[in-house]
Amino acid sequence: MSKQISRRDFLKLAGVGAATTAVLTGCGPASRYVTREPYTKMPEYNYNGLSTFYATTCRECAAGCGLVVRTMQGRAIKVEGNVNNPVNLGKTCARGQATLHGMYNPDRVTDPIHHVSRGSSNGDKMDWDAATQVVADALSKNKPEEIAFLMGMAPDHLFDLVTDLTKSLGAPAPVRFGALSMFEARATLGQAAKDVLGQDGLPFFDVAGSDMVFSFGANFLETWLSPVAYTRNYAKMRRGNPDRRGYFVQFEARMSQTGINADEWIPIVPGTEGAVALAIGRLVAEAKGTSLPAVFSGVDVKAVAQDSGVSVDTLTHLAGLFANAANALAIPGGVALGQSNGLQTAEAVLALNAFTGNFGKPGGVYLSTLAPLADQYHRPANIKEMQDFINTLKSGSIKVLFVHGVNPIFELPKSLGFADALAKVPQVISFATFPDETAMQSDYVFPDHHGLESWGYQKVATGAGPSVLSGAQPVVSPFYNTHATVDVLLAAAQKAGGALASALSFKDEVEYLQSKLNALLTEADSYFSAPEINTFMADFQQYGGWWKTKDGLVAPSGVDVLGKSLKIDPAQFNGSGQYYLIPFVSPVLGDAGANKPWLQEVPDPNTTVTWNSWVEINPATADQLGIDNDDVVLIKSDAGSVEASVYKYPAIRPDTIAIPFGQGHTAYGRYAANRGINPADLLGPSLNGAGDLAFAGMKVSIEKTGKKKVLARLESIMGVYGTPQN
Amino acid sequence: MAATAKPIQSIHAQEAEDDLRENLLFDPRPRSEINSMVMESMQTAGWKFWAVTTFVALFVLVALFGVWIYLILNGMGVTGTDRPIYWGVFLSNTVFWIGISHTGAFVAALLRVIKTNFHHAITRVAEFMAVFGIIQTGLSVFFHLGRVWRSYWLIPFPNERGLWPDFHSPLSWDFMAITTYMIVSGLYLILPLIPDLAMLRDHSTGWRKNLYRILALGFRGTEDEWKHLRAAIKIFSFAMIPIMVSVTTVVSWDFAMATRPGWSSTVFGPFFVVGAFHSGVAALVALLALIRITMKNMKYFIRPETFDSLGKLMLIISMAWAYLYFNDYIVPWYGGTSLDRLLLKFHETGPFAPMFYLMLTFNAVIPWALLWNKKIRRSPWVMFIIGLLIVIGMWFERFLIVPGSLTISANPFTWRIYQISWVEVSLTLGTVAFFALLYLLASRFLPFISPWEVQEGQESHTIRKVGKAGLPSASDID
Amino acid sequence: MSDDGMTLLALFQEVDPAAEAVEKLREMGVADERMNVVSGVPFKEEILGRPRVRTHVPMFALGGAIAGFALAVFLIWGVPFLYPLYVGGQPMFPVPPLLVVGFELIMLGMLTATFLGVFVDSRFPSYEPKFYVPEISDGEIAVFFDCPAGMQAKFEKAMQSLGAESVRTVEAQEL
Amino acid sequence: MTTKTKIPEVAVSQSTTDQGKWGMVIDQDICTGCQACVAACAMENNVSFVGEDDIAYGRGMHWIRIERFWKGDYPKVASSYQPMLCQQCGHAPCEPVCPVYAAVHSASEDLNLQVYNRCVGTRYCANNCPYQVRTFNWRDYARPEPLSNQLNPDVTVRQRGVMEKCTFCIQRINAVEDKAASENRQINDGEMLPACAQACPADAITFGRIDDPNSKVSQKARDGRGFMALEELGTLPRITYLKGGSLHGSNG
Repeated sequence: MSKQISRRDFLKLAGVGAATTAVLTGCGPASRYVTREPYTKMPEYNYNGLSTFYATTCRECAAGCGLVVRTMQGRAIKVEGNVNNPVNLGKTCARGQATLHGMYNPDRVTDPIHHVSRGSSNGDKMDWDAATQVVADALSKNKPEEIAFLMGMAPDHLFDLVTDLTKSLGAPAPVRFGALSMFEARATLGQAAKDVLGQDGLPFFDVAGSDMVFSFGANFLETWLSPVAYTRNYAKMRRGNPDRRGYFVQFEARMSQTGINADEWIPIVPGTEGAVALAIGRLVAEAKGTSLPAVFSGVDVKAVAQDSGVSVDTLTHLAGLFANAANALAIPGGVALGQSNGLQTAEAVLALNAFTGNFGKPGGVYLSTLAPLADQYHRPANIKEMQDFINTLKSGSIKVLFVHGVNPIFELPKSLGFADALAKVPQVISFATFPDETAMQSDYVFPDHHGLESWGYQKVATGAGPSVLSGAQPVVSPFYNTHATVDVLLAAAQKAGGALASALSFKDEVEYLQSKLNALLTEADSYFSAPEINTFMADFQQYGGWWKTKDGLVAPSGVDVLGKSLKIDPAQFNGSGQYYLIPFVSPVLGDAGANKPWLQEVPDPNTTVTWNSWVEINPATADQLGIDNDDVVLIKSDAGSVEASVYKYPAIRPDTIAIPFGQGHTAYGRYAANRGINPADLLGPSLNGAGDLAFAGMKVSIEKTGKKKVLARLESIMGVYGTPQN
Repeated sequence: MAATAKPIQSIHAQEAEDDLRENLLFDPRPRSEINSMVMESMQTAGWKFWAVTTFVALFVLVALFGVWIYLILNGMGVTGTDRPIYWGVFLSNTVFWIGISHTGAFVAALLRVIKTNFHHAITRVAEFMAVFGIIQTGLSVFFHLGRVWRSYWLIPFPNERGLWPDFHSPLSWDFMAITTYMIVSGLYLILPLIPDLAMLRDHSTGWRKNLYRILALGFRGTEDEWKHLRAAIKIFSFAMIPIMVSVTTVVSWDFAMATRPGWSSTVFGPFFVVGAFHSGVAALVALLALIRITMKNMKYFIRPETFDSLGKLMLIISMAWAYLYFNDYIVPWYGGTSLDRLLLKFHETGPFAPMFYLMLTFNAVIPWALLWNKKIRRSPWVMFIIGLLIVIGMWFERFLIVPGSLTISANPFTWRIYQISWVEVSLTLGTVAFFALLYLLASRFLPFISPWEVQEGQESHTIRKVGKAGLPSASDID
Repeated sequence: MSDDGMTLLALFQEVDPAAEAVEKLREMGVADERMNVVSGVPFKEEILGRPRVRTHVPMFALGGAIAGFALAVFLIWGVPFLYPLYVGGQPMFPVPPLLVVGFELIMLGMLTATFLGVFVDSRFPSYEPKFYVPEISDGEIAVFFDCPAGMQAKFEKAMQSLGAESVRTVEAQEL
Repeated sequence: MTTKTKIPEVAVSQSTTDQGKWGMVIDQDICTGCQACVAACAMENNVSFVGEDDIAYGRGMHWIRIERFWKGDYPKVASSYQPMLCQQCGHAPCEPVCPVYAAVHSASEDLNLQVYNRCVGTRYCANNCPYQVRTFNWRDYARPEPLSNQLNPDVTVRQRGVMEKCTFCIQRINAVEDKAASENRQINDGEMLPACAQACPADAITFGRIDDPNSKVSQKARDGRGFMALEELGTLPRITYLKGGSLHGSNG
């Protein structure tokens, strides 16, 4: 274990003994040292053996949970939640805990490299001046409309900088995309909120205050929108009120981790969620004896029961529950919206809420608080906008593409053809921290710091009552020769000169941050106030962000949806196979957790499988097809085919199969590469009403391949399922 | 000894007498002839013997010590053990070898104590089996330890940090019991050997003479020496019987003390003792048959008569074993917890089912079907086969008890099924080869037959004429 | 044996003539201490009419047993006293483990002491010259006795008359 | 023989109390099975990852795992999550069977201790544990550089051949006790949190002094829904589980 420590490591490990660890910022001639503020007022010297805690923000997903990282002698040891941050109130999820296995991952991009040829893993190292020059030339030498930025959903301060940069340059605005937003169908939620709640924005479902939650496909305890916040609220719903225990029903074809926590699981035919919601609305109206609103009038309960596979008396039983509940709440989510009729489903479910009049009430539907520094909620691009972006790339009009914080080759379905579009772009510059697929296909990789080594802020879109800006500061000095992308862009802007230089005349990232944070000095009822920016910046770093003390949830004005007649057209499924396909985001890996060894080792909650992908098939169907556990089957859809090991999963409809998303990388480090399969290969380009991908709208065929691949389960098949098999 | 044609009326008497002559003790030879026969069996070794010995020695070097070092360097991960099967083949080997080893000493001691008329030729082979078997037991225990380079902490020696082993643990009792048995069986081999070494000292030349002169410790055979020696052998013989029972019981308590379904049963003590005896006698019979076939002059010492008597013993013991196995089976079957019953069903229908049924046939069905017949009992070849089958059957039984029963633990989430790994197969065969190697080497240096005991037996057994028939009479001459 | 006369050896094939010879020698005035019967096979003293030999081996055995039990008591009750660690639900000074380890160590003590007893009693290992002839291990019974000076012929004749195979003077020789 | 000073804090007479000192309550009704505790425990206690083949053969090193059993058949199939970790039993079956005092009971903390450097790897303790929550270092599992930077300096890194298990984050208990002692005050209720309790988004894991009747964990343990895993074996576990509602179908 004790490796001979190189001199450079020794310096790092010894931890610079300055009062508070000083950090070199910027990389141009004007670089200067900026002191960091430890989390609580620690003794001013860094004892050996005493750990120092720094507050920062988790960048494993876009929820923006606050973290407090314990460091000792310049090494980050343990990540904990930031108790004061209203998003997670001191708690973290599995991905947040494993973020250190990302920072200290053995396969990180260590230096700026220039790929001799795209796709080849060898690239010759460059120094940062040359790298900045490349970026400067790309910005100055190309015409503004020939420059394109493709960003991930975090961090927001980089997105704001790129927005300012493109505005001052006159280039098209940066496009934001994330696989999580694709599987959560955020555009559909936003559009439905506009149609039903009267305002564009991300709805916030107050699960904590509700005593009857009907969730139509929303996996809000896994990776949906802000998982830690929703898990906290779920716990409040169950045990928050001593004399009332919330009741929770989940409507989905495949029982997800959220489904296992439900009191009742309704195995519904995919695509019929909207119809079922309307049927329940009608039955609730009949149960309450009020007049039947127009929106529910056109629905025939028997026909809905026939299509959806949910018997009439179950529907009446559910309607009874919904009617008698004090604060009933219906949530449209994930799989339900990933159908061709996804938008109508969302509107039908929101109509159900409108009927019980729980808009803007505890246990009802709100619009998420507007984040600080944000004029209005900017949602990430939906698949329609991504298709347009891909077409512009294909048209060859884009000469240089900058990519940061997103891995579209892996995250986007292959049928959209992003890879070929990338080939058409003469120069691709990636700022990836890890050697993922898109970084491998780019000409240059100028690696950004890891999330815990960088500055910044994240505007919290949803999950917290008050308006929250989660702040980030480096908890350790950067481990490799990486530079913050904001610094690189600022330096490039100076080199490029002209309007760009004058618009972005910030010495370094911290000064840029301070220019943004200036606006918050004068905000009313803020968590801490400071007379001027330097004191504010110190508190901002020490508390790990800035947030208001009072809730800012917006009570929706509501459009008279009950008067409208809402027709749910049956969901279209393309593909000749006879099984519905449910791709779901792995609750453990999320969209980018595959390269962290300990995340691969953490078992999937439902199947306890680790380190690989699997396909869940109902045991009855499997027996019919003569398939057994660990048999490898070929799954074919219109768009492609994959091979995966079978897991006979008892809680899934016989006509449905499910595959987790998160594995199947071809690059991205030793723990992720060539492990498992990517269900996105099966998805076609069909969209739903709001421009989101109808990812659950595929029908696939299953064929035996005769091969066998043992799944690494933590459970024992014999102990849990009774068959004497290992 | 084909019976020659005789007049009818006295045929019975003569036939009876010829049968009697079958027994070694009633077919005496002069001591010098016995000595030379034993010496000859020790010294003559063709190239075939040395070829086999070197092959076995090489196999032991590679398959035992080489693979053991590989195991130590790579950790227990290379074996088939996992959660919840923390004890694998090495533990069942330990129980298997301690069974064979114990019966060696037990047979030698018991038959001496009850003064049978067939043990005189076979006590030395049995004592060798005891010593060589306990060496394999020790090895198997060390294979099984996760950090074998720290296992000296099991020894209760005073050290500067005042750390002592925990004697609440059955493993500490085990350590005590196996060490005791190792020392005691060694001494029990040496004591009767001293007179034979004196004989060898007198009859050999060159480097052998010097070797035996040193080993014989100056023994002459004066009355004092014989008196002390025979007193000691009497004490040893009486003490070995309870030791054998206690050490096997302590080994069985490693399993009986654990709160695992299938293990925590009160019948494990006697069950393991009888199991040890069953496999031991079978192994002894197989060894004797092998020695009789391969070594010179052994046909005179190891006779069909010996196999006949041992065969009867095997029949009785296999019934006892079957009884105790049934006892250990019916109690959980009838009143056990659901896990116990599931374990029984797992044995009968799970992946180890063939091994389960083979065990029953080898250990009980075959012995009962064959060993009642005198002709079968007297033929060394058939007895060799039956012995070998019982030894294999008992190994299966130990395999089913240790890794076979660990599949079902109190927590169903962690049940796994044991898969043996090449490392364990290699080390198991390694111990068998090492056992054989020790025998091969011993046959060159130490007599397999104890001439003084044979002569002593022959002197104290004569044929007395009663009426027309010659009847065996035994006098308590020694 | 004695230093003034010489030591004679009479070899016999069978037990009975040997017993007669011992009887005869005793009559001819050879004291029991002066005589020594060495045989390849153990014979009880009464068979050869020899005085009873006292052996201390059982005493050694008893001493060894007590030492073993003392060690067991130290291990089972002394160790928890020296290194007091509480282990799940078990009393600090248990009795049953004492019986188990006690029996083992009693047996160990007894049998090792017995073994040592044989060595001590027979004064093994001793490699100085002794009265011995190789034929003994071939089943002969050898009677060594001191013969006062000049009486050698008389003894020889007596022995041959009783069927001794050979009678000769013998010196202590390396074994 | 130099005179050895007796270890003062170990009083031979003090046996473990039946109810114990440190304890935990896990509310299965709000545990959503999100595995945050599994990841947090591994990061805090330097637990090594073993890779696909060793997990497939049942050699996971997880100190805490979420167990999921099914009840009923499709479509009326239900399940629930039960986090399973070392119960720090009062009468631990794993302690008496260790021949080298590697599995012992701490008289001062009333916890089941696993002494890594004393263990010789007989694995009898793991055999005897009814909950099967002890994990064994079958090999020296690789930890490629620079992952070793993340190692927690307060927790030993274990070698192959050594048994390990959940210790209720004994390093945190010691740190909190030292802090309280240096400020000569009692430990406040809730000040000591193991890594799993601190990370659990649903706050399903409550930890504290179960010998103090008005600590949060004692009050929760007295909840009508409380039960102990395999209580009938008499191992006196220190973890009380609160039965989840969903296993009983409708809300009554």
